[in-house]
Amino acid sequence: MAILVTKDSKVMVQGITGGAGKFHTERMIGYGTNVIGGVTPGKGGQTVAERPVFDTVEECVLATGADVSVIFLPARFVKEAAIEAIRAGIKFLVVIPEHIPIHDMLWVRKEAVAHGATVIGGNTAGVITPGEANLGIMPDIAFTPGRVGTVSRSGSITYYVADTLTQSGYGETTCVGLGGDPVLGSTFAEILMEFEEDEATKAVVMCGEIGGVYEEIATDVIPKMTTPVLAMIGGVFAPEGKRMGHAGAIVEGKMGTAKEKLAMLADAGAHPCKTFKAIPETLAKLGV
Amino acid sequence: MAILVTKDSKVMVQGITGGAGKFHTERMIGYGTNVIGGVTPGKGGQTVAERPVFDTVEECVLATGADVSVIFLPARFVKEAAIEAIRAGIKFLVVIPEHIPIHDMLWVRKEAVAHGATVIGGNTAGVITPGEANLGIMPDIAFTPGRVGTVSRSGSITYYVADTLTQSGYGETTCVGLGGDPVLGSTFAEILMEFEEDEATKAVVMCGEIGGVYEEIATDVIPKMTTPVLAMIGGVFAPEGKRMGHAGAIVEGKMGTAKEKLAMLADAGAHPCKTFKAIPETLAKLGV
Amino acid sequence: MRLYEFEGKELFAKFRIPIPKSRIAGSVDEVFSHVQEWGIPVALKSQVLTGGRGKAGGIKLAEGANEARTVASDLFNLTIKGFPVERLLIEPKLDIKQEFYIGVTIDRAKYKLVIIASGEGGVDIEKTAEENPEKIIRKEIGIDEELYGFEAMGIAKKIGIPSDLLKTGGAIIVKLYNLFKKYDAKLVEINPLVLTSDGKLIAADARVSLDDDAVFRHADLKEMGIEARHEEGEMTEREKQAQEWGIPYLDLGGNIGMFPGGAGFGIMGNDFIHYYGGEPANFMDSGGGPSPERIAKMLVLLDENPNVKVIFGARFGGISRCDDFAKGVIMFLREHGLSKPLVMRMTGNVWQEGVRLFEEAKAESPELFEHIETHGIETPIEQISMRAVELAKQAEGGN
Amino acid sequence: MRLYEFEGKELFAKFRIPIPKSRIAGSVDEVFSHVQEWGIPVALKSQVLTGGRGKAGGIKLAEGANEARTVASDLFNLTIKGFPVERLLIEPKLDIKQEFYIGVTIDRAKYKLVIIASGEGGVDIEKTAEENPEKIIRKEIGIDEELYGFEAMGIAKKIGIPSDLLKTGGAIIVKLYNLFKKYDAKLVEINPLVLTSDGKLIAADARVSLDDDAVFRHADLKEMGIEARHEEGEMTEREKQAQEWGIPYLDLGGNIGMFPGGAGFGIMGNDFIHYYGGEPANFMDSGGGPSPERIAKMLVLLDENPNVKVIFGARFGGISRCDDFAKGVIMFLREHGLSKPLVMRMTGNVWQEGVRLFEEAKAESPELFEHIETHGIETPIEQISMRAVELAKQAEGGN
Repeated sequence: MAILVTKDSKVMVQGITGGAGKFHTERMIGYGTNVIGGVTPGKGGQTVAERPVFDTVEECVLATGADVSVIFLPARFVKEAAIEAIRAGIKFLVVIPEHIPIHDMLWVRKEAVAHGATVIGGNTAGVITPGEANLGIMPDIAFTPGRVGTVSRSGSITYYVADTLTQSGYGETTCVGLGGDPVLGSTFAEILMEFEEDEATKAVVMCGEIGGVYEEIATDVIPKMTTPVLAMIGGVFAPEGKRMGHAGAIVEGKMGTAKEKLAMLADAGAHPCKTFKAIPETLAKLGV
Repeated sequence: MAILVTKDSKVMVQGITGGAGKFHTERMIGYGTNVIGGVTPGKGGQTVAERPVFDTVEECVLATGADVSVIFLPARFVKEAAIEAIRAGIKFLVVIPEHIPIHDMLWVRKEAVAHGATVIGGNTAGVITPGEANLGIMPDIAFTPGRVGTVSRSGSITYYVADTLTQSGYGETTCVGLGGDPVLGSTFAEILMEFEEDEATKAVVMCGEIGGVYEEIATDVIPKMTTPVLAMIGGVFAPEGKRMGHAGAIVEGKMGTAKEKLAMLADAGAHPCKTFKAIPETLAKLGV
Repeated sequence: MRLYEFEGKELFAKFRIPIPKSRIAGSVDEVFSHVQEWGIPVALKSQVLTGGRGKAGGIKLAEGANEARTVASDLFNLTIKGFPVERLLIEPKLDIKQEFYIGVTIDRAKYKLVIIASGEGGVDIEKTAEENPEKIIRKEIGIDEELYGFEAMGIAKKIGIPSDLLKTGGAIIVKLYNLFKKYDAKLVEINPLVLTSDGKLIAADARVSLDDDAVFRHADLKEMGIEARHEEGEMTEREKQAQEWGIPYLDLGGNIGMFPGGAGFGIMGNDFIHYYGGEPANFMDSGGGPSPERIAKMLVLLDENPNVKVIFGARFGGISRCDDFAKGVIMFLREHGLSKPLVMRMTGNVWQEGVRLFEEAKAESPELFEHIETHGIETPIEQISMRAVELAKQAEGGN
Repeated sequence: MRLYEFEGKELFAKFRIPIPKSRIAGSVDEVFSHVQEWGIPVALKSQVLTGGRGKAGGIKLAEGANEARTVASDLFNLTIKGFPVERLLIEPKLDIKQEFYIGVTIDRAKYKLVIIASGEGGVDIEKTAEENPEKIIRKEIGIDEELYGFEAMGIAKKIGIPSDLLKTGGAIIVKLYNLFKKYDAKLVEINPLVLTSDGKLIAADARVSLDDDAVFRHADLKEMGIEARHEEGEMTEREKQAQEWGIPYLDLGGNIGMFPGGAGFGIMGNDFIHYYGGEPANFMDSGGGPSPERIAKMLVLLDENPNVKVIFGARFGGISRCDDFAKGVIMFLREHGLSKPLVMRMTGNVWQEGVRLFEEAKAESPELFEHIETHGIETPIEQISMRAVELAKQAEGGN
């Protein structure tokens, strides 16, 4: 098994007729992802990669039974698109674009909670269940089916971690890109609990970075978990208060420094890893 | 017993320091109503009729345990005042002023439903449980404790009906002025169900008039009631489409004519009464 | 508060709902010069505060300026349901491919806003609703919710707006909904929303009705020249007089002058008179807590109406005080005098004081009270009603 | 996007939050003439995009025009945390009775807006929050909820605003909240909200930080002269150059030039270098899916930096393509040339194509590649990191 998405998920793409939407739809299908169609208002009736395009999510869901959506749209359209999907009954959304207005994400989160949906992103590389489905823009090469879950705020870190797990023979159940935006659809805590409930996942690697609060609130759930959690935090040597690319990666006062995050996670029972190669070493020690 | 308000209700007055607020607070106390205080923002610390005045409802509820509120404020302040009371835990509100913006009442209604509160009005003469509590502006003279409930859109009709019940020896459990505004805090259906659950109430007289939809939707509950319902509807001879004072009393297409309302209510099992004196006659026939 | 079509369209323009280009004209010459300037076929639309304008012949087409002059001249002589045509809205004649209906209003039973839409605009939407309810799309929205573009596009799709116009159509619905909320509307309608032959959506008509009780928070309406107005059509001289005095009043066909308390018994009392074989001459509402001056004016309206043979008074004092009521009646008697019989019942709030005032005045000038029969709580209102009918019949020389 | 105090106060004025009368001045002479015109004691406030301005001596009082001239002259020579003082805001000196703090921000953990208020404004609110948390009032509100006047009055009351000013104080809080929502703010603060000796509440300072990603929907900001700006203080020449090219870049103290993929490994890679005993010369982020031109410019920044002794490249192609990466490196090598060692690892999206391009270019001009060590997925990134540290030490003449 895996979390959030499997080969049976019926995946639709919002913004399927756009450049990135079309390109990655074809890539996702190429990986074996069960993409059943897409939505672009005003382009209902067209096809992309032999999949039907609908004007509204409601129509797409009625016609195809879609239950997962990947959003490839300009940031300003994400709020409406995500809420449309949630209200049409989509239970899992992957929001690829970055620079989504923060207030918009608060609205999306509110709808998601009200309807029991899970939103990943924005500014995520996506979610992959190796061998089953690849949602988003992650390269196939790093991933192989296996027994460790990963959740990371950064796409590139996800690739390095998966690559390490693949090379060391552990493989991955599901790899979740939490996203790099300052307000995210889901938190580390929520994804960790998904992994906790997945029998196939024998350990989870969570990778955070300086800034934000999502690493800190993960410490609410880690003590309750039986699945071991390995934690990497980037930015231990980052200069304080300097902006380092990710909008979310601004040190917020004392909260948010990498050292504090690591210390809190270790206190909560997570196993800190400084480098990627420390991951298989730690897994071996834990007997995973 | 009675419905909505008894001698044990702890009644606060919003707008207690205003002219009408002060006058009617004294009248209500004179009737024996358990008025415990009032609220006027900015006038906390004063007293009216020996009752303490607070800046906010929250403070008043904390200090006095108030559970009922009567609102005497200009119409434009009603939305905020009512929502303040509802959020502070007040479960029964009587909204006296008229000309409350319709959209405001939709907001008030939404809050009331969300918090399980009952709002009566706007543009109501109030609610009286004879011998126990008089909330609003109704004259004492018409009322005497007894066994019939009344609910009416008009203050003057309430007085006539109560007078009739008093003179004929039935008396009243509680008399509810539903209010004359186009959008009301409560419907006939809801008040009828309150009476249905009150053991002391042996019959209910409901008085409607042309216009609006509240009489029509009462037909949803009347068939389910064991307590007999007597129905009067004013405006049988009203000229169609002409405005007759109450903003709500504009005939809305076919819906809303007095004849249709009476016919629907009779079909639902209510006992139509043309005049006040028909009320005790009907009650006698029903063996009340 | 109902707006004129051209005012509604000003609001539409403010929300960027597409409307035809237009001119407003108050005279035949103005119409002529506008149409001559445009040099295209036009529609001339009577601006009146009532519906059914089209059926009443209030909208006419004209191919050019000369025809427009003739047509406008006819229209300016029209009176539609009591409203004289004082202004015409001039718009280009639209090349119509399809007509839709979009409306927003309030469902008072459910306490929801509701969007109503249909692919069959331009005709009587109520008829469609009755005969083909499946052709009406209805969407309820809580007052605390926003209408999203995708929801509006869903509606647009269901009423048959083509795919390539879904975004435009959806945006129009969202804007109409936002206008409804922004301006505390009771009703806003685009009927028809026209799809033109060259593929544009345009609001060909605008019906906007606002909540009078909320106009205070829309100061910009006044800046736009939109002020509170009286929506009544034809009014009698007496109705105009009452309106000037701020008294809700309607002339009816009978001979019993109705002098009631609140609107509730104002309405019910009229029924009672009918039940006992009489005919009310009017409807009237004292309003809550009327002053003695207002009471006196109510009586003046009735006493000076030659159709009124008898006056039927009823006062059950609630927020209104019986002493004020008595003062008003006495003021009228002293300053004006009563020329016909008055039968009345007074009880309620401080009734004892009312009775005392009457007795005092009567002791002082008994002649003022010779046409008056006063009753209290001991006499049922039905008996007073019957007595009024009886007196009216006597006055007409009947039995 | 952080606003200057005077810009924040323009927004306050738009929402009718009371602010002191004020003038903005860009020179000593302007300051002199404004203060002379007013003829009252004033505060001169440096307009810089950073906090701690008061502690840094950026706010001064002056009794009259002559003193203002002297004080302004000092202020215009100040640089506060790298920001030169270019404008002064002139305001009347306030007669302060009490100071409050009011702020609105976002609680990202709870996904709520949050109002923070305190009766101890004017001092360091974070210190108060830490040492006397009971003196901070905190109210969470859902993004879909409005803030009602009574809620704001409740807050006002709790922080000690006197009863007769509750309505005013509550209204200020509501307006601040509405401003926050209307303009997609991340933070708005009034600190201090001053209660003057003559009983007025006035926003003595304004801190407003908006969401850059939502500025597109606030066209009116541009009309007010408020445009996107760079909030960094002191910048190096190279940082300015990178900013011009749109590349997120920071100079650090070390000698290893960091040429990473996304920001994630940009941050983590710096840690790795530290772990293995090296010191990065910079932070850099390629952004998602960089063009070959951008890749080339990133390398120019590093090659031209004399502090950089070795370049450490890492590319794990996701949305970015390895072929574009290779094209960019080759473009740099051909147009600019590499003057120092480059060790890099490339894998991910279309890596085979990237490798092919490198091989092709190397076959054509092997001399361009003489300083380059390339690796693929088979070499762990840790090993590359260690190699970079080793090369840097060699370059510095170490072991």
